[in-house]
Amino acid sequence: MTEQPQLKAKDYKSDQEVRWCPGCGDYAILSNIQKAVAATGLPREKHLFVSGIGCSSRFPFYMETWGFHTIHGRAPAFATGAKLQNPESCVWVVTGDGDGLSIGGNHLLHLMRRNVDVQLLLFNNEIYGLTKGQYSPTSGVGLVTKSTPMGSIDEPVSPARLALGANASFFARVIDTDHKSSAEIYRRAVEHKGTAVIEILQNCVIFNDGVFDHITDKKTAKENQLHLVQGEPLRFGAESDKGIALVNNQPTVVTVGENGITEADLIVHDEQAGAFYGGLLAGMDSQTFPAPLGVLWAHDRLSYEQQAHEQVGKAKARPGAGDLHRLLHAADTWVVE
Amino acid sequence: MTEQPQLKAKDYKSDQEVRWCPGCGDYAILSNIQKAVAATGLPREKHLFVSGIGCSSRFPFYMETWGFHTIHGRAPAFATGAKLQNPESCVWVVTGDGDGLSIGGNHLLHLMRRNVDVQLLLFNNEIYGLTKGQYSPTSGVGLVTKSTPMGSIDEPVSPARLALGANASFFARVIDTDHKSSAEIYRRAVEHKGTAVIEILQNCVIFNDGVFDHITDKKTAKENQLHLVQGEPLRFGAESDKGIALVNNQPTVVTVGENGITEADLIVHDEQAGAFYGGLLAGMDSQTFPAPLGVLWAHDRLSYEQQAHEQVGKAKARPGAGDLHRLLHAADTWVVE
Amino acid sequence: MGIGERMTIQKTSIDSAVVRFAGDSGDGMQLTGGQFSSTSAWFGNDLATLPDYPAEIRAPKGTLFGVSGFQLQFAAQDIRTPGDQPDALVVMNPAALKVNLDDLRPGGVLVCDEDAFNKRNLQKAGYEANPLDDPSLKERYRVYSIALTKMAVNIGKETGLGNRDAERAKNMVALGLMYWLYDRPMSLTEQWLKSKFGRKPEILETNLRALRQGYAFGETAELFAERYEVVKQSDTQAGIYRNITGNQATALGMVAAGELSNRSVFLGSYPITPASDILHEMSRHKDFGVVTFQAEDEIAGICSAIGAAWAGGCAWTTTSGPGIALKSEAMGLALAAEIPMVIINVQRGGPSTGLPTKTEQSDLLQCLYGRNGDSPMPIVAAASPGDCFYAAIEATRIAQRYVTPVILLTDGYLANGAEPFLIPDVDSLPTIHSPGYDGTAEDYEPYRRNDDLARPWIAAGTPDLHHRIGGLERAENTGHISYMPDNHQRMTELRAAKVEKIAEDLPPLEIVGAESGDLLVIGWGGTWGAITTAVKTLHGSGKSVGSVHLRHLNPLPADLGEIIGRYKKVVVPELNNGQLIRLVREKYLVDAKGINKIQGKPFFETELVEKLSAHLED
Amino acid sequence: MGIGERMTIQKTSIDSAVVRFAGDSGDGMQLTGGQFSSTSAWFGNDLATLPDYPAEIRAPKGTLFGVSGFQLQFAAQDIRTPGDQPDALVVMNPAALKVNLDDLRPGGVLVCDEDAFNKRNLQKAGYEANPLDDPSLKERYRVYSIALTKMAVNIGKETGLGNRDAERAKNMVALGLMYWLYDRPMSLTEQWLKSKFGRKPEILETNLRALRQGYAFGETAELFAERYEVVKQSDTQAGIYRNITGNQATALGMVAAGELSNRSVFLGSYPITPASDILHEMSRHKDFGVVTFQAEDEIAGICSAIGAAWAGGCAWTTTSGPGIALKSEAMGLALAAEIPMVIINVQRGGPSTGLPTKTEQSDLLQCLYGRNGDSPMPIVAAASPGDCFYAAIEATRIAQRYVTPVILLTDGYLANGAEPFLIPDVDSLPTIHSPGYDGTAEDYEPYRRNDDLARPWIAAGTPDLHHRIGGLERAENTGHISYMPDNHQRMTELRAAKVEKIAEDLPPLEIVGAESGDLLVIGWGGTWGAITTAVKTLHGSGKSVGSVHLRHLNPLPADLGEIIGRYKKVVVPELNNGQLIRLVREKYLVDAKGINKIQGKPFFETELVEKLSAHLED
Ligand SMILES: Cc1ncc(C[n+]2csc(CCOP(=O)(O)OP(=O)(O)O)c2C)c(N)n1
Ligand SMILES: Cc1ncc(C[n+]2csc(CCOP(=O)(O)OP(=O)(O)O)c2C)c(N)n1
Ligand code: SF4
Ligand code: SF4
Ligand SMILES: [Mg+2]
Ligand SMILES: [Mg+2]
Repeated sequence: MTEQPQLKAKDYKSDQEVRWCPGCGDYAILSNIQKAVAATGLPREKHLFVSGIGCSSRFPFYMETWGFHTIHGRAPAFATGAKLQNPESCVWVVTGDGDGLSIGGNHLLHLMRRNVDVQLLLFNNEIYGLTKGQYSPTSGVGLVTKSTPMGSIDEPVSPARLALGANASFFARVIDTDHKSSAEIYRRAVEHKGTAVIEILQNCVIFNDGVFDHITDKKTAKENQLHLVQGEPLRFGAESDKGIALVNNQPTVVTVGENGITEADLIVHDEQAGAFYGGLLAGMDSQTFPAPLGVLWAHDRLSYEQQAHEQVGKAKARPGAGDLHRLLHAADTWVVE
Repeated sequence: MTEQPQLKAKDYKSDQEVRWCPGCGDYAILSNIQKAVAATGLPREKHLFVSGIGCSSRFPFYMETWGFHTIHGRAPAFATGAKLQNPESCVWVVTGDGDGLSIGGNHLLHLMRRNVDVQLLLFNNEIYGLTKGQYSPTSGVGLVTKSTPMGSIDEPVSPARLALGANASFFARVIDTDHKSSAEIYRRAVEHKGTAVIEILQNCVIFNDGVFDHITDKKTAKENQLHLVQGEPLRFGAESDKGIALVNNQPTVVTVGENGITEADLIVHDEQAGAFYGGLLAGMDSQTFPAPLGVLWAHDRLSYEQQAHEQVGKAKARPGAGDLHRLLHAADTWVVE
Repeated sequence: MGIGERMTIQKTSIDSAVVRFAGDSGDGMQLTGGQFSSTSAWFGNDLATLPDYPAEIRAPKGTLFGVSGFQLQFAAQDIRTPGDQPDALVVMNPAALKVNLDDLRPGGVLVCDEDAFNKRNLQKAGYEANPLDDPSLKERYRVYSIALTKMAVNIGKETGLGNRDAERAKNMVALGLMYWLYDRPMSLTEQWLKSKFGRKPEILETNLRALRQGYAFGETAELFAERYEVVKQSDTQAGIYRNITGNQATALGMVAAGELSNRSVFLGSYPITPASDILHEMSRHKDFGVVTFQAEDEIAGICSAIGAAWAGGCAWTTTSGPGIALKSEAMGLALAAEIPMVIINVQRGGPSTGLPTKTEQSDLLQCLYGRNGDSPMPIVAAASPGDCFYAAIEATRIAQRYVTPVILLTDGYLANGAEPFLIPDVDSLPTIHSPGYDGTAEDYEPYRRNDDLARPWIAAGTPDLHHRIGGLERAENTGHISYMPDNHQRMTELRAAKVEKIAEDLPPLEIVGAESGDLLVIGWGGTWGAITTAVKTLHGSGKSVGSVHLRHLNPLPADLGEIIGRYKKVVVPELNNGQLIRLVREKYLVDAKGINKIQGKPFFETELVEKLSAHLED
Repeated sequence: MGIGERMTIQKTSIDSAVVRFAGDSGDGMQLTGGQFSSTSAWFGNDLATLPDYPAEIRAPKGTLFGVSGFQLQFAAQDIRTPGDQPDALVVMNPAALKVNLDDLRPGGVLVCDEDAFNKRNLQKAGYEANPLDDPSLKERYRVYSIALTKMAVNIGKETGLGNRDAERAKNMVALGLMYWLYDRPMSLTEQWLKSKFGRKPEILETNLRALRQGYAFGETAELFAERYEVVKQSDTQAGIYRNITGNQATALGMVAAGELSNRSVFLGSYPITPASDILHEMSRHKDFGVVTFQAEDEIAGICSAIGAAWAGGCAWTTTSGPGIALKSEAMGLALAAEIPMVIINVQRGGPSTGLPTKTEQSDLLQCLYGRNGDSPMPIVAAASPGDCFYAAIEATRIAQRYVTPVILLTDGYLANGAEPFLIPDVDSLPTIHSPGYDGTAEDYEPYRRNDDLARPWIAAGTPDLHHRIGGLERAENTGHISYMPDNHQRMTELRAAKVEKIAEDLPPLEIVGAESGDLLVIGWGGTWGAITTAVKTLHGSGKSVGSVHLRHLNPLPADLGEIIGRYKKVVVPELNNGQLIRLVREKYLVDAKGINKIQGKPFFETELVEKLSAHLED
């Protein structure tokens, strides 16, 4: 084992040529993650990147860490095994909206409820990139794609709502190219003990270009982005005068200063508030509300591998534990002479 | 085709011997469904029962209707194909907590979001019955089973929360032996155009006996059951003096008449209120709250097969539609003489 | 000699006996049979058992499909199967009689609980009249119609146990009677009852009395003309023995393999009959550092195991046929990426859900070929319940030495069947090695191969040697993604060659019976006992017949071809519609013939003797 | 004759030519090749095409792995393959040169866009020096280094199109040049450009001019010593033709099968390369009542199709190898319950994710055996792109007549390759029948069989005939759940017999070349063209060699054994590590030899001729 000097983002670049389309949002994510990984201060070998199949899932090849490009949709299961086997490692799961929510939806669901301590990067481009442009479970109704010439009729999955439904302990949302928020969110995700789901709004320039423009467009960003800050009220807008309040028990966009609304009426962001508040954020549809960005919720609960190894530890502490001779004889035995 | 006289529940009993353990909650469900099917007034052949694998999934064999006992976890997918092919039929999906939420979780999720018009009966006994008693995704933390001798460490899935996360359009909860509520709920489910999920609290006498006693026990039922009635406030308790109100933006159990609480403070049940209110009901954990029973929510949205066939209808209306000769020639052609 | 006449009771010494207990799922037949087995084993007989139970958990009382059975053979000499036809059959109700009677040897002992032969039960079993009243029954068998239930209920009256609970002790009455009939000691069962019902004194007392009363009944009722004695086995290898089922032995082998390879054991699994008991058993061995993960499905089960193996664990996944189908895509990844781990398939009757609680050997071809692309994978199969222990170790040895996924095949018959198991000395077990790497990080290439054609197995997380792997074709040595035509050809051939190379290291096949001659019988898996016994019988009677048993199905042993060449004919008996036979014909171009039983049941020795004789005469 | 000397241009008439276009994924090579193909087809040549593109969507410019290629052969007579080595190669950058140069026939024409041979691109392709400056290149090939990009940019200046957009028209310059070189008309491409860019006049104008300028350049630049002429095919069957890819033909066959069986078509599928285009194509045929369902995964894809077939639809699922692995459990249910439907596997390079965009024939064994239990399923394989149409109809015919799931095998080469397709008269297509039931409801039994051993196929929802089916073993005739030993044996044998029975109804095999003699070549699937051509060549040169092509892989045709007997040797060429050969050896006990190419590419005729000759000489 060599000495481990403090590593920089570039030390996490592998020697493999990056093979995404020019202009793909994945490049920005790669660069942000390389920085985030460097920021952990952990040596390279402590990072395990596990992915499924898709453009996004090529990610591990570009990281100078351990990497496993597995099969379509199953990355959470591989990661669960790896983390149980090696609980000291820092495990990252890389998946796409097709990989993670279509074929892999169930594994994602069970990963989240079990709360295995991994960072799950969900590259959401609302399309199947690698297979050249079919609609995905997050695609909007009406989207015309190769497989939906008359428009998609499937109600899209909301990753946040699904994560809430599965009782995920941490959920954040970030824009691919938002370097500043990325640094903070990935740091928080690494610190979180349990499954940290990060939905990354990722632009696919080839098959779904501009699908997040209504959120990411610099001109309207202030109106359409709701940056969540712990302990601060839910405020947004070019003038920062808009906010979210409960009106008749329903979350509603209000303007501070209008209709007698004051800052005190606004809901205050509390990552730990629980499922009810999480539902409020997750349920904010993009027609009516700005897009909540940042950490939507972060609850503490024991991680899966920790509990599993606690049981192992307890069992090992029993007298006579782990003795193969004893185990083989642990039954009614008889002697033949 | 024979004449169809008005059929009774017994007309839906098949000639196959029922093979559940004596005392199993499945018997009550079978009898309630036979009644519900009779109440639809539809001829037998209009009912298609599709199930996965599990004790509960043997259900179709006992129904004098069309039935398909498929493979583990995949019933929603079979049902989707059958309903798309035969949209006139009344399709029922029968599944268990293992079949539907473990191996089949993803299909269930996608069925719900797509809103295929089926009734989905989720027999939840919080255990794997047929494989003789391993814990299931709905089993409580700490449950000691054959595969968890030191107690389960998996956070359970809440069917209601998951359904909400998947944007299911209809969700109801009922107790296996509650004949009265069953009749009403199954009727509502059949009427609902879209995926109607019914979680049935089902007692497995062999491997998880009494797991719902805290809810079903007659003695404490009034304290622990919250019967939902459209347009009525959320009230419960032996004296019917308890209710649910929003206190500091959090759902809370209150007593009418105490601390200045009046009936007007109680939340009024509205099946159509939307995801936010659905989250309130779905998030009511059993330590703090009574169990909401009845129809938790019922939203109208177009069913999947309806939209699919609308597209087909539109395409068929185009001039020259459906002509094989024309299709084969629809390209650059040339003639060899 | 007419039945029912009073006479003095003779004790006949016999070499072996086959006993079957049958009743409702709730009648405790598996327990009763288990006790009889343990006692016989402890007494010093060789034995083999065959439980047979319905797919329903507790089918409604009295129904035909609810009948649960347990058969065992015990003997004064080496035996390998639970026997063909029972010499004695105990039936607790009419349904059990109906389902089992045909199997009883003509002239055999039939014990019935006459209290259960009431109208309702007779009707459920589809009897129009009470068969016990049918004189032909008594002509063909020695029938003892006894009020087992009443005896139990009466005991309950004495001990203060209610009728319903007391009634349950009727199986102990039956067991006591059988102990008497075969001259077995009751002490082991008495001990077991005490440990089981220690905290419920009435139940304990009722059961103890029921057991003794059954025994006494045999002694005093003067119904029986004969009783039997099966003496201790004399030619047994010395050592400490225990009784073991195939699933138990598999689990112990898995724990042992972890210890022998000095790696912590990981099992990712999803419950499925008849494999679930391995998961149950393993979940109780956390004291060895064993981590069991009950996954959301079979796919997650194997993927978690591959993930754990990638991170250096001694990893397993367990399942049965339909689960293998689901795992096949991930199995392809494990073999493409070359990850060592073992996939255990406890085979059951197929296709599809098939006969979930019955045995079959019909997944061999699936295991050989059930993956996309050219995807060779080593296969090991266990021969007997106890052999599952060694087969699990052997599968691990291959997986870790050659850095490849390996399939271990057992089946429902082995899994639930039991036999005495000579407990090995831990130090006598082989140690398990895997290729590592001790060069510099700069020189390291994750797919550079050693003489075995194996790549180094370096746990993810190891410093300095980090690299990326995956299912896209990998360049030779470096493992980088490669779409190059020649590389793919070479890698495909290397993967095949690596598996073929395992054959170089396998021990020579053992031939049972004639070393050459008229007929070679080739068997594999759980039919070892029946085939070996049948071939010994035939050979003993002067026939020119020999057999080999394949523990390794892929690659086939190097000497098989040469051995085949020594015989005029080749026959392959299998519990399927012909699977191994395809390999034998294809590889050795020999016109092998099959004996195919597809009934969810093991071979009978007698049927094999008969069918092999026919082949000999052809 | 030295290259580069000035001379008058000769036009040589040749029988056939092979041309390959290669460049970056973004260079439009697939389009360019497609245009050359359409023009050649329309002109009256026979032709076959082979696209070859990377697994990445748009790999970064200039990289080796980003190279996309399109090869075609066009001829004055019947041809069956896209040709071995190109006679002319167009490369748009250094990477394309590097990847493709080895394939170019010695002395062949090499056209390079010299503008792309800049430092950056050379470096990306791993060239230390500009290969165009290497004199040895010019010794081996006729090199034309032309400023294609500059020509396009200059045109843009005239039409007012910006540099970046204009640059893209460089492929049209290249196409125009090749049209000149092979004396093809430009009119079809001009029309196509007009319909494509009708709304963008500058782009249209630029492309039109680029095309014409390329043509004129050939004429005027006096660089070329020769040009070629491939005359119309004279021996072609009369009729109306279109160009068709295998995936298109498959989709059209699926639509046709629905019409011919008078059932609405249902496709449940999940996207996967190289099968996705079938889903895309089918989703555009809703006017035939086709319902396409893009499922959440492969399992849901097949399960929805089984559900639709249960409800009476003409149901399909489409996928590639890894998807078959996932579908295998459900395939077992379809065959156990006996549900008619077709599973299409467009094979690609394996194992695991393997070589997703490359062709291979390595899923035959998976398709035969990749399910738990004894689970026979009929398999049909298409021989050429156009044949996919008929193969889809044939698969449906078997599925519906025998009431069974059927597998249809195509592969990446067939799927993306194209050839002229004689459009059939719709009335000439066969009608497709399935067994129904017209007795009384009382007499109805869902698993009672007809002479084909097929059960009736009654759509779920049909009045009075409702019943329950499933994957647990079914009793003969009634279909009720049955765990009875004899029933299971019988049902297993019946399922096998039903599939075997299909052979009785297959047409006799056609032999190409010698009807008996030294060597029989047995092929299947997409290698038909290469094998047939090679065998004809050998036979034409007096060798005693014949070939048969298997359209049906399960069951094998009834006359195959007899035909094998007529030859001294048997060779089985396959694009895998030996799969059909196992069946042939096992069934006919003949020492067949394999020719195995596992490079993600089809066979070359020349390599087959060479390898078959070696076998002839052995
Ligand atoms: C078992 C299997 N099914 C299907 C595929 C084909 N496939 C590869 S990636 C993909 C979808 C990728 O979409 P997404 O996860 O959104 O990734 P993106 O390419 O958009 O980043 C599909 C369907 C596959 N490789 N394996
Ligand atoms: C592919 C596959 N995996 C596993 C099984 C074994 N299996 C049958 S039912 C079942 C779980 C059933 O649990 P649940 O759905 O809760 O039904 P219950 O028996 O409790 O009604 C399992 C694991 C199977 N039949 N097929
Ligand atoms: S197809 Fe889309 S997601 Fe994939 S690499 Fe290209 S731009 Fe990125
Ligand atoms: S095991 Fe449980 S769920 Fe299954 S039939 Fe018995 S009581 Fe019912
Ligand atoms: Mg995507
Ligand atoms: Mg259950």
